[in-house]
Amino acid sequence: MRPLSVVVRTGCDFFAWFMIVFGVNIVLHGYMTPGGGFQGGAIIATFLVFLLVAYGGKKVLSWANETIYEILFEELGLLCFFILAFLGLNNSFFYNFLAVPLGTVSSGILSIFPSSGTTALMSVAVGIEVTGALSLVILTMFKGIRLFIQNPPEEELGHDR
Amino acid sequence: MWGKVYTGFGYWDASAWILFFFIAAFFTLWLRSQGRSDYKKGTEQDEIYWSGNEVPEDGEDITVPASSAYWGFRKALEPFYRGLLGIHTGIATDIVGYYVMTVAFLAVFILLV
Amino acid sequence: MIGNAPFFAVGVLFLMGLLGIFMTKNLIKIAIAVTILGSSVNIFLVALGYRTGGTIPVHFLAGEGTTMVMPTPQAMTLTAIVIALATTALLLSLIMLVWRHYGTIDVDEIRRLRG
Amino acid sequence: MNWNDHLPALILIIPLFGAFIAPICSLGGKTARNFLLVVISFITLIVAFMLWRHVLANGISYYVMGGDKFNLSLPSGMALPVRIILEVDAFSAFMALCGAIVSFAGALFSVNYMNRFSGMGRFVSLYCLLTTGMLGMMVTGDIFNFFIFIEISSIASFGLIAFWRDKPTAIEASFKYALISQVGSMLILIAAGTLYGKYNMLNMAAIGSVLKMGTMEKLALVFLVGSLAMKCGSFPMHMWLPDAYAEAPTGVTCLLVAVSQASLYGLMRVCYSIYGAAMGSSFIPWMIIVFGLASMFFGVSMAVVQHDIKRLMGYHSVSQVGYMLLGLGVGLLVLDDARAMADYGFTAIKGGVFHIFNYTMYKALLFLTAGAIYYATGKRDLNEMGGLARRMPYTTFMFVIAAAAISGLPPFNGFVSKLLIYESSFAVHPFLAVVALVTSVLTLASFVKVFQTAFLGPEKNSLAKIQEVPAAMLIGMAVLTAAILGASLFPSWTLSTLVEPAARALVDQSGYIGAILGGGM
Repeated sequence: MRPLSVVVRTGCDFFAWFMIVFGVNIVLHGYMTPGGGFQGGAIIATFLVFLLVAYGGKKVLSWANETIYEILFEELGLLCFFILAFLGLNNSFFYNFLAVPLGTVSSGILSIFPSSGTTALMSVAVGIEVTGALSLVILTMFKGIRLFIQNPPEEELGHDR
Repeated sequence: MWGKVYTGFGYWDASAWILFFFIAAFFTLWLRSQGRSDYKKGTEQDEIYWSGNEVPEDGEDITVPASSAYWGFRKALEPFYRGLLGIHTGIATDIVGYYVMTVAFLAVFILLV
Repeated sequence: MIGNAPFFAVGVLFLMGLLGIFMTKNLIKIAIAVTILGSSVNIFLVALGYRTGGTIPVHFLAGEGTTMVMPTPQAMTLTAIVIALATTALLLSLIMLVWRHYGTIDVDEIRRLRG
Repeated sequence: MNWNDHLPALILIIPLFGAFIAPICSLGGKTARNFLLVVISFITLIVAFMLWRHVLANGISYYVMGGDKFNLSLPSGMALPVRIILEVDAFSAFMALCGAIVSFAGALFSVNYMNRFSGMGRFVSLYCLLTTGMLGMMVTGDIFNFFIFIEISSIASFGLIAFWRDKPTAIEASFKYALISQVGSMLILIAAGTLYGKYNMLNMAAIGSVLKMGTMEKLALVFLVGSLAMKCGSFPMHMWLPDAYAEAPTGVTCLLVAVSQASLYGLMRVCYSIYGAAMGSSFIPWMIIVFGLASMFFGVSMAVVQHDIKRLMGYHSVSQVGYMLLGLGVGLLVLDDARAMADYGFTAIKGGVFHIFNYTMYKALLFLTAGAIYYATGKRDLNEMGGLARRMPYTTFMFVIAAAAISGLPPFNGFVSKLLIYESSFAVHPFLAVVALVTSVLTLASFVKVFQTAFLGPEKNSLAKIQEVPAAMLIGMAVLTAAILGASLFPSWTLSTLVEPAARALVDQSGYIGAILGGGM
């Protein structure tokens, strides 16, 4: 993919960051409003698509580090989710051990603190995970386009690498 | 643990079979021990062809390949196999097609009966 | 009768998806047909959970409404969408590799494994 | 906190944790990653064994995900279960045990087998995920959750089948499987949605307690039966199976065998526990029997003419699944008839369940020996092999045991389960038993062919330098060989402890429902 014109690139510079803010907003309010971890994470991951379309593959691949996406985002999210689920094991797996009783929630005292207990935290964990995973999917698929152009399949036969 | 397995019509007893196996093995080994071990090594008595033919160097020349095994079976059932291989086209949409057709067949007939 | 309209849409979309799989030869189009099939099932699930005049199924956001829309089919739909996304990404990646190896995306020519 | 109560969840948690931690672990190098794979599957095996012991001792065990207490299936006076519930009866525990054994053997085998290839971090991750999906299908008590696990296992297996992405055929096999499996999953989801729309429940036991046959239920049954029969590879829908089994890396093929058994488990759970006595007509049981007969006969006749060793074994999988479908179908046919059930129906179910165990063990072992041959020689075509018995004596020994077991030669375990199926299906109609016998003969014929062309015969010059496979692979195969020999030498012990509780649990629909809904059915 070749980079697009300077107009597009400037627009991308300006707007791509708003996608992250919007996605984070959706992730953080996922416990109560439509949306949540997956939807917000998918929106955050469009950041990479913006860059890929506007700046072209060569530049983005030199910026983006797959290991960061895989270890920092995906693994962190997955392990947070897993640990949150595991901490409720005293009662049962996935037990909502931070839940606030219904009366307290209805009285509106806890306006900032998430009233849903672990659900909000899990939503954040899923958001982080999906961000990493979808960015990784996009990067991997983009690399796959150019997979055998650099090293043709004949050299790989015998799969003895 | 060693008991019989009843099938409703008969039974199966593994221990009897194992006992028989040991008896048969004993007789086989006894028969084998009756053979002669004083043949002349390194002479033509070692050769696998009694007729004295040359044994090919590479085993490749005297093996029957797997594709030729059961040639007669396959030849006799050729119409059957032609039909059977005919439906294994290996096309992805055909595979889905057989599946969808089977489900459709089931769906129509379960509503009829 | 009008209440059943979503289910008609589901039926039409489902048949479109199935026919798309069989009628087209292009692998990308087949992948699109599979996605349409998945969407029809998602619409089916959402339509199942709707109650006429229902409100949001969150207790303190529901307002005056007493009828609530069932949240379970929506949760099911979200899960199915996530799964469909993963499968679509995999299918497209596989098609990409098929094109690399076979040089074609005609489904009739991708048949080295047969018999 | 008593760990025994959490066993149904732990059996899913542990492989899932393995899948999540694998990319981090693979930063620590080859040894850490291989260690993780083996340890995770070994702990899974231990948990599966403990779960099986627990279920045998204490009856059906169930687990409410996210509940206030692990066994609070009906919170605050509700009449219907609302949360995701895992329900493990003796049949599920038996299947989970089989699956865990195979998963462990495959993991041990893969450690050396996959050593030469890159991307092993992802392999370990996907392998653990596939194990999770398979075990999840076996322990879940919720029909939508069943769909989730079937999709988890499908997606993991697409990735694993296409693991050698530089082989065109692997990509092709994975694509075919992905396409058909995606259409099948959509039908399963429609069936789950239909049942939900009708009864407002997703729990299998709760649906089973109120189910009455109507048009929508019939359609849901057909969609479930068709899709799950496709997933376990019965005849007109089996074409993806030999491709996928042949092209996947061998450790994975071994696990895929167990995954297809999980689909069979789902089929039986739907037929026996959800529909059960409410099924009414004998159409579906007869169709399952017909699927079984067709799979048996056509599968084995395709296998006789193959000359790719793994593809041949893949077609044998089709034919062996037919035996289980026949046995369990005969049982389903006489489910309402207490007299016929006692007469021959229960024997058929016992035979089918025992055959599941046997099939999982010997088919996994056969695939592993095929993989060992591929590892040593780099070939899969039988035409190019010969005289391997001199070079690979241990592999040959284990192959002979597995081949004798799959062909139903006495005294091996395959014979016992086949005998139970012959004699009970004979009571329904002699034709069924005749087809089963002919299949057995053809199975023997094709394995004689494999044995003769691959292991016997003069040594070829091209194969003069090969060696026996490394020890870890041999241990992986030896685990399965030990299971086969144990089941062969102690058939009555195996039947009474392993098989009969499972068969009894499968037939006992009211017990399955009553455990969730608190009895009083």
